[in-house]
Amino acid sequence: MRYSAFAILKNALRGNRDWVPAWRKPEPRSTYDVIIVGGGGHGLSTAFYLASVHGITNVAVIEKGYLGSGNVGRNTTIVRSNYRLTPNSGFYEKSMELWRELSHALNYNVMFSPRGVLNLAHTPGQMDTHAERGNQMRLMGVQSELLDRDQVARLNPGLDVSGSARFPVHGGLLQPDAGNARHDAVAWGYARAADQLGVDILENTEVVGFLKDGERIAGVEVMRNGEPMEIRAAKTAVAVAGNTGRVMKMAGVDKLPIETTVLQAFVSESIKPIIPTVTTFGAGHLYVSQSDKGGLVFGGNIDYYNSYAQRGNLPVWEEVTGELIAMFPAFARLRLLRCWGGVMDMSMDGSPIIATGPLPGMYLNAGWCYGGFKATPASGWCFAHTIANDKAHRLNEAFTLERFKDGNPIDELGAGPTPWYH
Amino acid sequence: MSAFRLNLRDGVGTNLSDKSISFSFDGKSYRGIEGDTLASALLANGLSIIGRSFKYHRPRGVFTAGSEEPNALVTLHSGGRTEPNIRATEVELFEGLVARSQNRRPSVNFDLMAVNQLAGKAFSAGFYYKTFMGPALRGHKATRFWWVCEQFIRRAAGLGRGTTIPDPDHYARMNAFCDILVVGSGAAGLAAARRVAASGVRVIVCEESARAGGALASSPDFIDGEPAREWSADQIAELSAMDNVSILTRTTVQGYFDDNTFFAIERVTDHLAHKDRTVPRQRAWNIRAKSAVIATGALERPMVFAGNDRPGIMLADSARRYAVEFGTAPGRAVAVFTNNDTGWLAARDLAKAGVIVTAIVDVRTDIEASIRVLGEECRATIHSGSAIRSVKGMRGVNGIVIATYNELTGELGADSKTIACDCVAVSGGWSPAFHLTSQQGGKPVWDTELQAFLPGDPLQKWHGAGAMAGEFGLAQAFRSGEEAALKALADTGVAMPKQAAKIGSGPDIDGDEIDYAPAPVFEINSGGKSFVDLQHDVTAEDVRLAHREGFVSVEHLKRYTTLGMATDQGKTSNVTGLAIMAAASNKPIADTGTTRFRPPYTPVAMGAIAGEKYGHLAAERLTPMHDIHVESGAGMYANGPWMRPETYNLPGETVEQAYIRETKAVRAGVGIVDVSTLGKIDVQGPDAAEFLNRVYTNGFAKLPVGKARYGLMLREDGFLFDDGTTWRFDEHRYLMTTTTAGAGRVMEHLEYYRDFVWPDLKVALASVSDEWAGVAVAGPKSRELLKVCVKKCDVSDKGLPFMGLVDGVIADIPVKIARLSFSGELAFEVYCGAHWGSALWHALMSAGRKLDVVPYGLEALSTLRIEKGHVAGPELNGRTTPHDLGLSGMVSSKKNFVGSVLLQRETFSKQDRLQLVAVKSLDGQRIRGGSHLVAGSKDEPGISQGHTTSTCFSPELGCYISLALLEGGYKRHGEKLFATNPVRDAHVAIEVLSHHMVDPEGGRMRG
Amino acid sequence: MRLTCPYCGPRDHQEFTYRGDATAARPALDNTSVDDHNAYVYDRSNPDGLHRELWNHTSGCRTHMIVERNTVTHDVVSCEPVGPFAEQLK
Amino acid sequence: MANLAEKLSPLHELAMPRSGSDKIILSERLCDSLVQVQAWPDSVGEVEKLINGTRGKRSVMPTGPGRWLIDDPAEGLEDKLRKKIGAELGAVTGLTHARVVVSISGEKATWVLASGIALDFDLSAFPTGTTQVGHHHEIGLTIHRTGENSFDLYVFTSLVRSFWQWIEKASAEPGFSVV
Repeated sequence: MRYSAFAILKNALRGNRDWVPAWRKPEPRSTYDVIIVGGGGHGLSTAFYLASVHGITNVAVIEKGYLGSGNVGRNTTIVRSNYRLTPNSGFYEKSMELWRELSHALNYNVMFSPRGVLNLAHTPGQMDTHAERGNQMRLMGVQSELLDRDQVARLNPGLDVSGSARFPVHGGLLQPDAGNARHDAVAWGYARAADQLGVDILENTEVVGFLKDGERIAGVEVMRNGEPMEIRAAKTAVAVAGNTGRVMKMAGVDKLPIETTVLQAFVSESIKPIIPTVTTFGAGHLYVSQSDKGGLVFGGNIDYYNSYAQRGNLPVWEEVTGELIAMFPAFARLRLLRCWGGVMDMSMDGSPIIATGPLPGMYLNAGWCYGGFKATPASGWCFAHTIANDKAHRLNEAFTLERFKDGNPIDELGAGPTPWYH
Repeated sequence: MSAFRLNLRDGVGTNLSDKSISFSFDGKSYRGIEGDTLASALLANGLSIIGRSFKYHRPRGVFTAGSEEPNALVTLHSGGRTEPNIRATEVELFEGLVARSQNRRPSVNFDLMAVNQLAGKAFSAGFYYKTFMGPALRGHKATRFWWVCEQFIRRAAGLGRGTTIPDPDHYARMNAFCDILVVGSGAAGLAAARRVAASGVRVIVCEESARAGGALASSPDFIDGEPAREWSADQIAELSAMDNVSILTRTTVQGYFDDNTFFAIERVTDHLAHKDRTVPRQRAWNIRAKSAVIATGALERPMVFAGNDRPGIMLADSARRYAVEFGTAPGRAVAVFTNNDTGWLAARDLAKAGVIVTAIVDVRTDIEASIRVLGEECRATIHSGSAIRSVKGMRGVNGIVIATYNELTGELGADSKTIACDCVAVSGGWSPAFHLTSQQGGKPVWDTELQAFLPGDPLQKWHGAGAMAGEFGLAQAFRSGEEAALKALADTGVAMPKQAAKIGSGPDIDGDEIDYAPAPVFEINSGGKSFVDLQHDVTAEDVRLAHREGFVSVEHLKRYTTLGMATDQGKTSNVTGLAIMAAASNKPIADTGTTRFRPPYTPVAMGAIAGEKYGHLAAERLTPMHDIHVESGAGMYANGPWMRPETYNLPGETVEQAYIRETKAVRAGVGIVDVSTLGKIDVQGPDAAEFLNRVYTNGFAKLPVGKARYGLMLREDGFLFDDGTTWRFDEHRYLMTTTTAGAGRVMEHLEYYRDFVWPDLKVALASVSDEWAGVAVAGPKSRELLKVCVKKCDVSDKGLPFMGLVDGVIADIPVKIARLSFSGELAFEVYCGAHWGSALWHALMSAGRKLDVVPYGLEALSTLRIEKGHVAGPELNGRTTPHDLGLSGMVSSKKNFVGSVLLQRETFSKQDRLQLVAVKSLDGQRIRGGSHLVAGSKDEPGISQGHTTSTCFSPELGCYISLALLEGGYKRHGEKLFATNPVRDAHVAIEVLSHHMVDPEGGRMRG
Repeated sequence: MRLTCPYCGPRDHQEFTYRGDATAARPALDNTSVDDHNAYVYDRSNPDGLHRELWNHTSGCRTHMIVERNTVTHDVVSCEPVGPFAEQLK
Repeated sequence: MANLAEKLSPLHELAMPRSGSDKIILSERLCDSLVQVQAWPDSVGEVEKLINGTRGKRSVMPTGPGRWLIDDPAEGLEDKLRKKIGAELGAVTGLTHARVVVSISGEKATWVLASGIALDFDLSAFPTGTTQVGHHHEIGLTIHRTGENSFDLYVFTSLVRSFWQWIEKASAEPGFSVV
């Protein structure tokens, strides 16, 4: 059923009884051309682009829980491409390009809202590094504007731009066409569109092992409704974010340049619109925007320790709220509604891996750190290309697994091989 | 007072004093009584519409009497104290309180946005995902339609209105440690607290409401012959008097974190009319407990039926509490609708307090005689086996239409009967409030008998008691409280004498004995609009639509319909929503599962979480000369934690003019700069030399005593980590200096190697950054200046050669002088004890007066080193190697050191890497920070070939210059490019130079 | 989370600096194998379950310790001192 | 050493010994000698003996394994100790200028400290005469309990003003006020 205002009216008149499931709940086939392990944003978008761009529709997406149960439904919904290093800026701008047309491509309103992403600067030196990044963006065809303090103040009325602030605001770097999207809708929209192209989405199906033909990965063993079964495929792709270590161990890959940590996200009670852009604090680590529902959605640093727990601890609460109300002292009385955690696949340089391998018949999409949500379209697009052609696209050719040992990290922060600092 | 205020007497209005209070709501003045909540006072004044719902803007009234309230949200106060979305049920009334309704225009009684209701069917779950896509155009145009619609949607959404005026109040924190934390002070919590307190361990009891006692405060039961309320007051008084017990009221335990760390918020002054400004508004408690007793009770849940959101419909026990505790009738004529016995208790207590109960409607046919008696006591008509078909009235309740109900099929009969009433008190059973344990990851378990989720097995050291653990009823609460107490004591390792470890018979209880298990009825489906989540306007039909569209997992249900995502987090709606989904899926509720509760338990002011950090985000580090800089008129700015002088502007001078003047003065004469912020690490021990040799790229083993050496440190991956000079005081004692920003991480880096990698080395590391004040004296006249003031040492070239060290005295201050140069000029760094720092500064300034000494700031410091080609933070960006910065000569090939192996990797010797060069402006234009180096014109710059790192105007070269990292830069000296800076609208022709711009041979600094 | 510092006793985890996987051991000083160093710097087993990790009590006595902790439940199984004083602190 | 210049505390204009009530009293002082001694693992006993032999009137505070912070009421302790404790026994580091001592006393002293410092100040966990190393946010502190209700806090010199601002504010609620 095609979604439109007309469809809504027509169905409303019939008491909304004729709507059908957004995607099928099929029984698995025994063989597929491609298996994608992980029914999150990246797995689903990979499936969609495999089917829509490469004509590969005999595809299964295997998800151990409910669809979109991982980070695609746990993030702070920020979409941007304001990167410093060339491989990143090219890749994320491709993502922006796909975001702009995504609702139409999927016939699903993902509510992409280009309201602007503003990074504050608090010293003259930081203004220079922002300018350096902004210029890189411009040279790569990405919009960017360097704002002075007054321009920042006009954009965000509640922001403390006074000289008495502990870290006074000097200005900021704005990517005007970056913004937010509705996270769940992205997962559901990709799922529905992929499903309509023939992709089988297998929920509540947990991969418990990999099948091998000699050295080659030949599919997966799964548990479904408490029953084990085998699903074979010529190509098996893994896109499981924080669970990468867990899943790859089953394939016999014991070690990777990835550590899993927990990142908490926060939302306040709903209020009428008060901050128009996504704004980040430059003297610490905080990003905040306001959802369409009215809640302030924000987050900061990861909890600095390996964790698969999907929940974090109190110190990050204190740090993050402290920074938020240092930026916006008027928000001290607004109330925090909810905090949750997602597990991040922190790579050794803070940048992702989209590559063939590490075993024959296998493809890996991982290392997204904080940045996975905005990458969803381009990640799937590039991963689909890589799977279909057994070769990386120009946009993801730097995102190899070998780059670390080769000494070619893509290290935006220059923090080095300490995943918890990226 | 209005007709809704009952005749206050013993047992009616137990929470109220006799003091009248005035307050305002929506600009109109009302009176209440001390002890009222805003909700009870509004009800007592006959106001039934308090707020408007989120989506349809339907009129809503008070639904509960506690923190689970979904409907009665108001905005309190004004200006910087504006607080939206506050539940009227939680606000303790005080003289002069100002409250306003919200999410309505123009008024709460007439809201234009209520037209949304007309399109209700179209505004079903998932509505936004299916439309607003607009016409399919390429690129940005595709999103523009949504972008326009979104502006309107955002304005219509949201609840109250926030403010942009800073909050003038302050917040505080308290760190607490105890053996046992008791959460909740109702019967179970009280029993547990009594038991553990007697054993002498440290106990903290947290109670959400203003007074301890929980449900005992309004219980009609007698304990040990006393009314429950009085009995509990005595117990609490006794406990409060004990040294090992703290009872915190108005304190909600909001979060349960790892290792029994609890987070609670105490509302210190919110309820006071006159606030002492030294007292914080709220206090965040971080409580570490060895064990915990969680006795948080249960939350009543409603049944869902057509028209169930009308103002005047509220939970039965809340209606009862308004009558008993607040002496307020929830209506003139109350009908009770229930599926369990507690609805009957509510009816009886309402009637006893003087409220007219017209009818009791119970879905069950089979009702115990002992329960029927309760209905008869209150002279209500009794309709068993019946349910509500619809509610009469649009903006309130005029009556209900009931019909016979088949408990097995869930169907209503064809009959109907109208009962006149203006209030429906509804009870759909009780949901244990195990939110805290669920936050910890404990999986709730569905109990078919109790028709409720129970907390499941503990993952940490906590023990449930009372209704929270499914132990309903007073006697069970006392017993389970005692049991939990003993288990908690066992966790703390306190040995209990055998006698004491027995569960006592508990106090003697005289009260109602009822069955708390409800009939498994959650929804009466009669086709009308029935709300599951009142605040978010999620209807039973929405839940079924979600099911139809395949959103059947509980998480999908929540996300697709927004059920349970409102400010009440579904406290009164989650279980009902699940039950409706389970019915649609033909599955037992147990198989549907429940969503995980997340902290906080109720919304928490963000100022309170930040606590003392509000207004004090981060400590400032000040050098010993800070006050002098400020008094000299220096512009100070935050450089990480440090406050540092930028320039010492003369009147009328710009920053650029000032740093150029300061730089020139140094190059021509002498200047002094505060370098106290450099990291300083004391490195001592028989293996100190070996240790330094391993952590630096260059050799340190042979550094002579009395000399300093510049060193580079790498990370293990071969990239540069930090740099600085290290001074050798004697055979086994060094002073290492680091960059200002790197001080902390270098210390940790060194400690890691000392402790984890090479623990056999005898090396002691101590941070002495704060011990030493440092002043660099730079310029051709610097030696002259020192000669004027230094005693007891020789600062001549012979006595103090380049990189040499001496001890001396300046103005009675013992100093260490090292001949180091960051500026490229003849220069010295003078260190003294920090408490003498300002005295040293004054001494140097007065010694230099005849030499026209200038103080210089960070900008001039930076200009001097850029001209000299010395690298600093912007070049040590974590992505550069010594080879990239022209420092290959510093890398020893004769030894292994941290990073030496991975630095050998092939990629690091590639010729096209970004390499350090300098660039100078060819046309007098300023090179702005953050420029990229390109070959093309302003309009078609081409790709980036590199970027500038540190820029300034060079007085020495008479033009703008910059250090830069350029692809293959070493071989490109003399090449002409452009420094493009589109975000700063600049495009400057530049020439590439060697980064050694000033005195490349180093004659000046060695002179 | 609370960690028991072998010197100071139980403290909140934010007093400590996390230094990652303690099973990643630096090759000996005279080992110049790039592969061995690469493995030390980049390869992580990243287990879901027990993890041996290094923490430094930087806001306290600055003792390093190896914490054995479950990364799924955050249960801390042990905190063992490392460094020159490891024996004395055991 | 004689004829030394006068030391200037970063708190010289802020911290006058004063009190709004006897519930809370704050004061500050600079040390005459503050020295850290670090022994090697095999010399802990010997170093401890040497320290005790040199001990003046104030405090010897253990701050880590084989490590002590020694506050002595006479100048020159660093040199004295270095002469006794050579590199073969340990390391001696002068910290006289690296810390400012903030003293707090009164019946609300533990209450004020607990409002910013995540340590258990109960006497059973922190007996009189003992030392704990802790922090108030990013400010590291060595805390020496001098009595049931009195403490000496050794605060990093560069951070002591920030710390003072906090402790003064935290002390306001139980009655400390700026005269």
